[in-house]
Amino acid sequence: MTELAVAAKRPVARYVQDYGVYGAVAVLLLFNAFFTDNFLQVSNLRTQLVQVAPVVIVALGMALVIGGEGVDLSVGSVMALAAAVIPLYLGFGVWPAVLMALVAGAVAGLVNGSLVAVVGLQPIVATLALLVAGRGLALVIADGQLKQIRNADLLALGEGGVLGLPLIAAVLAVVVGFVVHRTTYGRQLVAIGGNRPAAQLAGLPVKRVLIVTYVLCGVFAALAGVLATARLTASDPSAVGNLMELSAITAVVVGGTPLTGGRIRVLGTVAGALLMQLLRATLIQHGLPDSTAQMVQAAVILVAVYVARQRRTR
Amino acid sequence: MTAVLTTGGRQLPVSRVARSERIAALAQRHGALAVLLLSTLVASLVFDSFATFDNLTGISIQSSFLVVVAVGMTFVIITGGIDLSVGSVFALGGVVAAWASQYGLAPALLAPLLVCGAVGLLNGLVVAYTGLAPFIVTLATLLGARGLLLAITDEGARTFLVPRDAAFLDLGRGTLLGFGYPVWIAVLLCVLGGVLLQRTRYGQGVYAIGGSEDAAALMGLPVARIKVLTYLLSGLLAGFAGALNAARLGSGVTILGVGMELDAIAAVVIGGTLLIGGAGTVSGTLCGVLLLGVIQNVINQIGNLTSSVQSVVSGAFLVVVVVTQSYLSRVRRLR
Amino acid sequence: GCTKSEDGGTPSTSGTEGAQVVASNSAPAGPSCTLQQYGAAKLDLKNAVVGFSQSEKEANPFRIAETQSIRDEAARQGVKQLLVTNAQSQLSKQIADIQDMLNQGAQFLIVAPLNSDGLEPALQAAAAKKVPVLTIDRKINSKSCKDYLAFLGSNFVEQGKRAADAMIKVTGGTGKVAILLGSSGNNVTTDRTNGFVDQAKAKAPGLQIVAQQTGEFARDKGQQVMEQLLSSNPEITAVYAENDEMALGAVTAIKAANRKPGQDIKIVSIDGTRNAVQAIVDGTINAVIESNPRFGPLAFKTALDFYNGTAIPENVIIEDREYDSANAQSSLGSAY
Amino acid sequence: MAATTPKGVVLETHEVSKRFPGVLALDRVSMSVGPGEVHALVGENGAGKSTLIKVLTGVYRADGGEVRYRGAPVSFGRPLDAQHAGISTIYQEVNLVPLMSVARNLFLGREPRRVGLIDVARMNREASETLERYGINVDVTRPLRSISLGAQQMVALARAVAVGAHGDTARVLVMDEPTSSLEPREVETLFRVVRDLSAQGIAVVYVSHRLDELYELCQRVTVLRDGRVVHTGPIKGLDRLTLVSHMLGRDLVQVERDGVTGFGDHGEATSAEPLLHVDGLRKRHVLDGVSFTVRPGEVTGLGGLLGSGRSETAKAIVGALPLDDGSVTVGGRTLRRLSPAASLREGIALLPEDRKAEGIIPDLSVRENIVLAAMPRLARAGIVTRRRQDRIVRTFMERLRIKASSPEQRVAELSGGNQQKVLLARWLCLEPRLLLLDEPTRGIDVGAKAEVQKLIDELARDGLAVVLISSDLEELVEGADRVVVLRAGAVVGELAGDDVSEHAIMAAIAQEAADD
Ligand SMILES: Nc1ncnc2c1ncn2[C@@H]1O[C@H](COP(=O)(O)OP(=O)(O)OP(=O)(O)O)[C@@H](O)[C@H]1O
Ligand SMILES: Nc1ncnc2c1ncn2[C@@H]1O[C@H](COP(=O)(O)OP(=O)(O)OP(=O)(O)O)[C@@H](O)[C@H]1O
Ligand SMILES: [Mg+2]
Ligand SMILES: [Mg+2]
Repeated sequence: MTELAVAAKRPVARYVQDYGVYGAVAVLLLFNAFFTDNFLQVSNLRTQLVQVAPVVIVALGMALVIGGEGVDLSVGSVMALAAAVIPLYLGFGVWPAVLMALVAGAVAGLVNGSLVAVVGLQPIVATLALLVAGRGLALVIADGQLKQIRNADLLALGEGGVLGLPLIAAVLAVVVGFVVHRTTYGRQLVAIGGNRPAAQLAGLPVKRVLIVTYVLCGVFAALAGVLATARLTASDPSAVGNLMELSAITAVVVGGTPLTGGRIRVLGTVAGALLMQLLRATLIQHGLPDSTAQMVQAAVILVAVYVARQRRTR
Repeated sequence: MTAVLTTGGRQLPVSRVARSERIAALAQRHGALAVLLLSTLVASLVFDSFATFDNLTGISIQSSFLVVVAVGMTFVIITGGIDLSVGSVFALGGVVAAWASQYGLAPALLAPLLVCGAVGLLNGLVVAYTGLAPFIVTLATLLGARGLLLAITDEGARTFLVPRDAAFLDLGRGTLLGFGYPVWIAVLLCVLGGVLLQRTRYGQGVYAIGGSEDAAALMGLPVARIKVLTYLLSGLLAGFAGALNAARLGSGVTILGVGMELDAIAAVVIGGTLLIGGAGTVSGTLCGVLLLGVIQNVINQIGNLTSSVQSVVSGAFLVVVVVTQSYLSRVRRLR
Repeated sequence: GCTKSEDGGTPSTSGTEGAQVVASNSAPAGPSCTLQQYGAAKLDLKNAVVGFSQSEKEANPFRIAETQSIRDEAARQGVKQLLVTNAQSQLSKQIADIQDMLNQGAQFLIVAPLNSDGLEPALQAAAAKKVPVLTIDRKINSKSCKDYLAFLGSNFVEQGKRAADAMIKVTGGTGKVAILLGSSGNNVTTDRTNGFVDQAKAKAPGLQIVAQQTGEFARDKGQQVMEQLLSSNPEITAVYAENDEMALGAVTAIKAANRKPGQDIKIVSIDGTRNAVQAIVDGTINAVIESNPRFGPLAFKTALDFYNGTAIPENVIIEDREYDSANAQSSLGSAY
Repeated sequence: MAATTPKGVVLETHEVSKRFPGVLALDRVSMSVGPGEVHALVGENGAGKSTLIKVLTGVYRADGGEVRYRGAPVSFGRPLDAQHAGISTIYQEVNLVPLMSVARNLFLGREPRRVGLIDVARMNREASETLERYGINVDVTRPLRSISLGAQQMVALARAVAVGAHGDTARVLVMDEPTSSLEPREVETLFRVVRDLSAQGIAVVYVSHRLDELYELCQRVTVLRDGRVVHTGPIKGLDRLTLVSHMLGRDLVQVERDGVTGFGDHGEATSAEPLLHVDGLRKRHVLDGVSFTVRPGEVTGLGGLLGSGRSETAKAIVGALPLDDGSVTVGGRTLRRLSPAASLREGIALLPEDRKAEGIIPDLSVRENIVLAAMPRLARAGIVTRRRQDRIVRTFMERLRIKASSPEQRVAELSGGNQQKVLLARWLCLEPRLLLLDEPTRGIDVGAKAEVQKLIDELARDGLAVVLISSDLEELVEGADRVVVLRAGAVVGELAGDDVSEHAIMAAIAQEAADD
């Protein structure tokens, strides 16, 4: 089998394509190190990590969904739902409240998953419904009000510096990476994303895998909602997670996971989220007006995805 | 032996298969229409003020701009792509048109087409020649177009007004037989869109690319050119809709169009177009937009719902409509 | 259900305390409007159908209080039917909403415009049916007494100016200020920014504006942007937030950076929500300029006056209060 | 069919090379084809035939060497350019648009127009007429995917010919395994068309694994092995065994010993209890009460024409096709709810007919494609263990001689035949009780075909129950112990033991037809 063992030689372009995001992150770090005042301060780096953590968590769930050839537009609304649920149960203590928030996320994911896997709706529309309804529901639950959180245990989740949110996100990334590459569930998900009819005929539990995936995505979004709430020291269902779906999808795609499914890049997703975070930080810290900032972001997204694109042999 | 085989090649009862399939196809193509008629009927029975001329013309003019945008989106989705930038482009078109209206009618129409066409062209070129996912490309131009709009309007602080006496205003405000010009324009564009899609080689190419891009390329279709044209068309239509809207509003409002892409996508999908591409119709999209309009109207008719409950209700409506539609089309998929 | 929240009920918004008062200094110098001039038919509000078009979701204290106030007053006046719609921040939806209410037979409309421009089609539809439109909280760029009856509300530029005055007071006229802007493209943002910047420039050259970034009127965005600004500009000594939510977000961000909000970094904001006034009491925010949302009583009074033949001034500018450490504790009950 | 060496050359390659990551798919390949010549291109799976064709027609760009067309070097940027220049192609996988109607597929890009708009009525009429000439009698307004693969292949052929005939620029027709999904009757039609074209002076490049066809149709042959030309010359006078030994790169003696078909002698009809009872499968318009039994240790063939419902029967058995009525009994137990997962648990596996759409997961590696269905069994507590996987993968890659640069190569990068072997491995590693094989040797080279056939024999001998669906009558006759003949979704005859012969199968089909 020696001839089989010979690894395929990969041209340089392939490396750029696979590792381009990391390069881009490095470039942005370097740029800031030289041109942004106080950038290399510990407190600033910590700020970036803390801010990016919820995006990373949501994006990890999104990466799973996208790997299964789906997409979940409802993540932002699910964050709002989780945020709205927390104060209701905080009287019982932190963990019951967090648990209920995660349950809310799981239920939302179950709805999405069932609509996609059982009813057979197209993911964009199926989750669009919950994008619209979810935040409404959250506001109904919260009576439209923002609620200040005073529970010290919950607030502790939002503090704790690098060992708090970023650690949770990092651990989750490792877990998701393991799940994707090393578990039957993960491999089946990727197979389903790659060719659903074939996976079906190969006897894979397509529906179950897809539902589990959307549930995971919902739970991750809910977790992000909990953490965002802790960080904000308030449950704010009207604002938390706004446009999160776009940030998460951008992170996933910039990280090299194709939207057509069949491939999941976990580390790339983390890097994608970091890239967008650093970019935003750069733009804000250099005081660019909103108009310029948006155009620069657009350009960077295009370039980053272009570099990481899947070339076809010809 | 061969002769035996040839005469032995009796076919399955093709006509029987075809007829039932045609009925199913009808149900799919007109599933949105069926749901639309049904909900209109129910709404007229339940609410007194629903089936009035004023209300119906109201729904039609309110929907007309989304129709124009959604027609472009239909083309894009049939190629298997998506255009998230339409909302921003719609707003951009309106602002540019309002600015240009001080120079007369023609500039007011041409300037937005030029600017928005450029955005569409950019989308098309990038999608066609780099193979990047349309979702992410147009997500970027969604940001970019909005940024451009803010830059033009001094971070949104300036609102360009259409001069009171501009002929451009009539385009948005005039009526014919009780229906506003935008309604007629939207209907006309639907018809043109339908013909373009069904009866031209370009339209067939659009279907082919969505059905199987590889096959389309191997069959010798100019895939890249068709894609560029399609995104260009979507940009032009979104910009034109924005201009039309500016003519109606009398100003280039900067805050328009946020989330419009999702409405357009929802309408297209409700109309029976597959998001994976390869199938869909403009008439279905028209029904989809009207259905969204009716849902909105019904929510207002119910009255007194808080904004949060309104969102919940419209989300639920969306699910019901799409599920119904998908069951209607299921008949076809199972053959 | 079996839920159990941490603290008791939400603060009630009822009571007459904190009611709107017409600003005495803004005597109607401009034109005014009568029933005849407007060309509307006389109407008994008690038996009328009144429509209220809200612009944004009732998802922040201002909008909640505003809608509630209209509802309460309509009930108090015994209005036969009050139609309420919400444009969910979409201008085209607001136009549709207004037209829908007209089609449902609304005879008098109260509109909280989402934007100063762009409502013309809706106003025309109302004019065609001779239905008077009273706009509240945001002024529109149309002809009063023709396209709409009158405007009732605050002057946002003025609010910005007063915020600048308050800022000068709490900082002593010197300092490095960061501005947390509202959403881009929004008239309120523009006015509150211009008012502040102009006044600061005129009155206190020592106030240096070192950063302006949008926090989109939301608490979490305010917090995130503030965190970034604190990293890049540690020398910031004051924050002007264009609404309370962003100010509260900034407070959290400043605390997280181990600085003392209200002391190391002064904060002035606009709105006057209960949470913000409480923050003044706590010493984390220095001053808040009120933007009073309780339009109900004044709106219906204006309508009654109008139908009784009284001339209505073009702009009924209300008097906004100002909260600072001196009055916060005592006014807490009347904040919304 | 005179073996005249054609004067002049229309299309030729000169030292063309093409490298893919990990393989040199073409290594300085030179070949040429003249007007009116039918030129066979043969070789094992993965020899580079399809790649060569794609280089010729502008799908791939060559890394080295040059393509000359009508004397001048050319470099087509896209298939469209080749088409415009007069080279039309039928690619190996059917490349049409499944959701579009048959007629629209046929005319895509060259629709008849009136006042600028497509004349739909005329297009449909002409499409029906054209297809009738190819023996395809369908409602051309139906979506293409609703007709069988074979019929689709004929549509592709009709299209390629028509595109070529369009204008008088047509000079070359390239066909990559056009007959792999055709019935004998349709193969005849195809030959007729090819001969016609050749008589008109059109050059034809013809790829096939069916040797008979080559001898019947072609004048010259080029044999590729591992991307290199190992033989080229007139086919007449070329001994069949010599040809095969060129392809396989083994010497004559060995080939002779192994034989070209891999099936051994028929075993005695087993008397074992039937493992599978299929009873009254019914699905509107497709299946009309199919019943038969399958015994362990026996190969049961399903015979019939295109569209007779063989694939549907197989799919119905594993629950991939919802049924209106009917039952499937395995080992005496009637299955309640049919689904692919459930039948897998019962030990029933189906090798699907359409490997591109229903078989491979293109972006996954060869390894993962092989272990896909077996993964849960190879995993511990839901966690994949590589060692067991690697052992199995290695075993099957060796046993089936799957040609890949490594087990980690993307399966989409394998040649068609090797993809088929990967799929076979996927099912074999499950050690099923019942194996349903739908066209298992389609697109497989002679060597591999024999191996697969031998494998089927072995499996049956080991007590596995096998259902074999094949359009290749010879394969069916040699391989099956019993043949169930289907027509229009119903069983019309069953042949066993010595009664199984090509003639008997055709008679069964024909007799029933005569009864109608
Ligand atoms: N896109 C690709 N990327 C990488 N390798 C490829 C690609 N296409 C083909 N190959 C490799 O090139 C070699 C030749 O493949 P090709 O498809 O030309 O074989 P073939 O002769 O047509 O075989 P078959 O008879 O099975 O169709 C194979 O080793 C295959 O794995
Ligand atoms: N020559 C033909 N003309 C028209 N329709 C056909 C033809 N051949 C097949 N069909 C259609 O294809 C459908 C099913 O074909 P299917 O592939 O299942 O048959 P099959 O017996 O499995 O043949 P094979 O596996 O050899 O392709 C039938 O519904 C039939 O209408
Ligand atoms: Mg091949
Ligand atoms: Mg078949």
